[in-house]
Amino acid sequence: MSNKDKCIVDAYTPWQKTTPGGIVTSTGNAKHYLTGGWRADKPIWNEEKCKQCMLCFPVCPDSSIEVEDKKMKGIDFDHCKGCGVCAAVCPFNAIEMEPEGK
Amino acid sequence: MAYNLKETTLKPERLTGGHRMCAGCGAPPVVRTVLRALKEEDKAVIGAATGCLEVSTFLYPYTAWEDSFIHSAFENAAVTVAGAEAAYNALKRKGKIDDTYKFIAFAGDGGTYDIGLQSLSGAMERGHDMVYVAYDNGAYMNTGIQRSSATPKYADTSTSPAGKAVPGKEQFRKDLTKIMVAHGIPYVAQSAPLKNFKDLYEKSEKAIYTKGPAFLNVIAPCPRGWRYETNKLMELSELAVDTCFWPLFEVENGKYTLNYMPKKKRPISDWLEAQGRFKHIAKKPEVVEEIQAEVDRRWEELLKLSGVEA
Amino acid sequence: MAIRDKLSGNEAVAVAMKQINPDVVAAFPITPSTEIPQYFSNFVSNGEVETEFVPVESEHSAMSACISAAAAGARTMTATSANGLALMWEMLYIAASCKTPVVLTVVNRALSGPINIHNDHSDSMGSRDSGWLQFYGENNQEAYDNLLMALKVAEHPEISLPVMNCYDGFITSHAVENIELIEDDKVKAFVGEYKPSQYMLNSDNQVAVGPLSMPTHYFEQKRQQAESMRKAKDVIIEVSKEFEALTGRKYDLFESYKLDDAEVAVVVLGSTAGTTKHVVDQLRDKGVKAGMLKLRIFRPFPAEEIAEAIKDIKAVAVMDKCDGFNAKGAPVFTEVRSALYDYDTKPAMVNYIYGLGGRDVKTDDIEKVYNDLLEVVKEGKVEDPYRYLGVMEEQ
Amino acid sequence: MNNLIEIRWHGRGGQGAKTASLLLAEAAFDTGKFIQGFPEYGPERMGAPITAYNRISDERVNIHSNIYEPDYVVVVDETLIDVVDVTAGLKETGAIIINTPKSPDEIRSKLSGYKGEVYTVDAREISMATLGRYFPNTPMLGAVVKVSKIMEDDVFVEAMKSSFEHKFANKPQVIAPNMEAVKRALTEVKG
Repeated sequence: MSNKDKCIVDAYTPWQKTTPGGIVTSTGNAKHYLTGGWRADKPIWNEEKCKQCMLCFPVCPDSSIEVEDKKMKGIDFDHCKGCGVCAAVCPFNAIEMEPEGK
Repeated sequence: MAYNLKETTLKPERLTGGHRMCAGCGAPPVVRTVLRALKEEDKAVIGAATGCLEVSTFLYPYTAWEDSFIHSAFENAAVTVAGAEAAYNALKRKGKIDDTYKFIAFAGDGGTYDIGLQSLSGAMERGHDMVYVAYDNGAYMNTGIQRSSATPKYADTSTSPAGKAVPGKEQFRKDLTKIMVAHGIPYVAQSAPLKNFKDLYEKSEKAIYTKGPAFLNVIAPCPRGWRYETNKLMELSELAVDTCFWPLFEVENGKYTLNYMPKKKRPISDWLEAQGRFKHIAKKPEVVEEIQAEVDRRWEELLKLSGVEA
Repeated sequence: MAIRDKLSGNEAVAVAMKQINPDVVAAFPITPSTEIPQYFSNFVSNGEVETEFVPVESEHSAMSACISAAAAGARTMTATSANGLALMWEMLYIAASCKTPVVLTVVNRALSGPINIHNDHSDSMGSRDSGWLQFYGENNQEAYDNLLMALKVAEHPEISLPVMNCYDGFITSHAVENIELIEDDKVKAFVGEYKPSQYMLNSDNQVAVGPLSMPTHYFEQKRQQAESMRKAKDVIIEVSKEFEALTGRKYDLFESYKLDDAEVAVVVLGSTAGTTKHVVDQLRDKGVKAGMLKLRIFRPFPAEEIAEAIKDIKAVAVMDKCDGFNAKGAPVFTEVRSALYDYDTKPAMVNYIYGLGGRDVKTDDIEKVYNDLLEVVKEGKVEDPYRYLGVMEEQ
Repeated sequence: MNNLIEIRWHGRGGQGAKTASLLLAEAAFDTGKFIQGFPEYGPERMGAPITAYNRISDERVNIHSNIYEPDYVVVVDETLIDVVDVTAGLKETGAIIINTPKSPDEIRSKLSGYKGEVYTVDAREISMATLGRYFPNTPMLGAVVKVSKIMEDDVFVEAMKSSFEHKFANKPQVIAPNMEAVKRALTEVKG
């Protein structure tokens, strides 16, 4: 992760150091903000059942279906909020929701 | 090249996780798909109206957008993006920029159908080379689910509450897509997040790479406002399309094309019953009939415009 | 060699814009500023500028387009008046908070209602706390000169704030007077290139503009914005000196006219300053020690400098072409008077609301003000400091 | 500012009194004067009485009020003298110049006790004869220069010539008739 990626100010940043005009120069830095803690239910991906159809990929509101080289690799639990849409659309029951912390 | 969902996964994600939209929100899948339609080498300036999407994706100091992004107010997403496009044209002409930029505005139905309609109409009429995407969830969700002119008739919202005297919103929704067609712009389409997203992806691609203004109206289910379980996002979207409440079509230089004909047109009650906001009328057949009649009327009109036999 | 010409204020501003050749101009017609986009769109149509002209559908959209164009990295300008400025209101604050150096020519006109197309300062005075710099010009020459300087101040890396170039509707905007223009190449060299440090069309580092800021960050951002406004005073002085070296025309935060030994003085801005100078000259001929302070910069407000300039004067009248409707004093008056609060010696001060809705300001009116001040000096006290000048009164 | 000359124009919307005041300002500017030319604006459309002003001086003019005590009044449309108090504030040392075929004496009776000089010029006849259309501006300009002596006749004629050459670069055929109108007005104004 380059410096460009990082969060640019924190809650104690003095006014002299805050970004002029509220500009944020590190585009896409929201990925450093973790929303995984929002989850009540957790999607569990069963690699065996997965047919790599990719239907779960575009539906995810949190860009949390990890795909590499056209292959489903898993779920980004840093950001997944546990909405369950991926599980609902999976034609092969390869994703199942279970309560967080089970 | 024909649409291939797997191939599109190779493109970089342009809306990152870490935004604060609700779990199961319909807007981010719409945004992600529109942005995936961008060529990888093309840069973009994206604008958004004040609304759920904006406040959740650009909460200082975090931006979920990998591209340049601007928000300034509620009613001006169209002209805001148009202003950036004007800057691009000037700087390009003066040789100060080499890259290719594309210009995309996102706004909810409140920011599009209502407070932002003037700005949208102006920008489309002036012919800026941009795409305006309305993610229509049928109410002002950001401020707490107030009715908009896109809210379906009889929906229970916080400013059209279903009471003893008034059964929810009293008017049918404004047909904004038609108003946009009347602007005579090169490309207008109605789409939905559906199945493998082919429809939305292809329309986005056309919209972005058609020179001149383009307008996409995309239904975006809202679990909170519509009152359904978060995992039913795609089901709700599909129901809207299969009941013909939200037909998929495009209008290219004035020519209508119907993009999806349901194998079996489902009754509107299927869609209504899936949502808490219609709970108060679901068991009132005369009301459901009235809604059905209006859905049918609009659907048949669309069939006629598209030259399709019913 | 400067170019001698005869132009109206609006023509002069349009010419300055042509010489600057901004990247984007987005504007909507409203009397009396309409001529500016009219002249300018002619320059566009005839290929005399390379500007992207966006004929928007409202002033709100004009300012919205200007903000995003500026944020995208473009030098951006517009013009408006009265209700147009009012419709921009929301966006004025956002332009300032985004620190976009948009240059807005405000051709001052009375704000409705009742609807009135003539001059007063109720439009720009109402926007005085929006975070914009405000320059006020007395005549066509100053409208032209101020625009060039305003742009340079706005784009100064330490400032990066939007600027209003204000002058009086019809009186200045439509009157043809002599003017000295600067050669195109000298204008270009003076204003230089616009090189923002961060902008949306910067391919090496794209940026996001206009976030939602929570209580954690909002205050710091506003504090920083305020600091730019503070610094603007020095930059205005610096740029004005540079302009003087170029043209020989001297500008400062305000103009002192026969103020040094004055016993009575008027603080005024806009075209009335010219009429006041004429009256001062006549009074001086009669032996009256009259002077005038013409405010040029109202934002940032040069409080200390004004206080130093007038603290030893016996009586001062502050002229407001706009009412404050607080029943105690209009904007310029309250600020000028408060600037003197910490001084042991200070003048007796009165406020005149005058010229509303284009009520013509005659030399007789200004003479009356000085006579009133002489009366105040004689009496040694001010009965009612909040006064109206030129309104029909019950006898 | 003893050399300051103040002029008030009365015309009807669409007749070009405003343009005439600006043309006079231009001509004076060309001879090195400091000028002001400004109309009084209202919502009036074609036909309504309108007022325009000139200040012409050897020094920069700072006053920015309307003109209440003009040195000269120019009436572009004779019928206005029945509806507008055209001599209001007019200095008795000054003069009024009216577009009419009538003689100054015939007009004077209509000017409610005004004691100063009265000049007339038949701008309609001059305009029709030279330009073939009714454009009273050009002859009225000639008349006001002649009466006010703001500048020498020949200096004015030269200034108008270069102005017409610039303005009518695309229709050079109208330059000569316009010049003819200017010259005729200079000689035909009666006082």
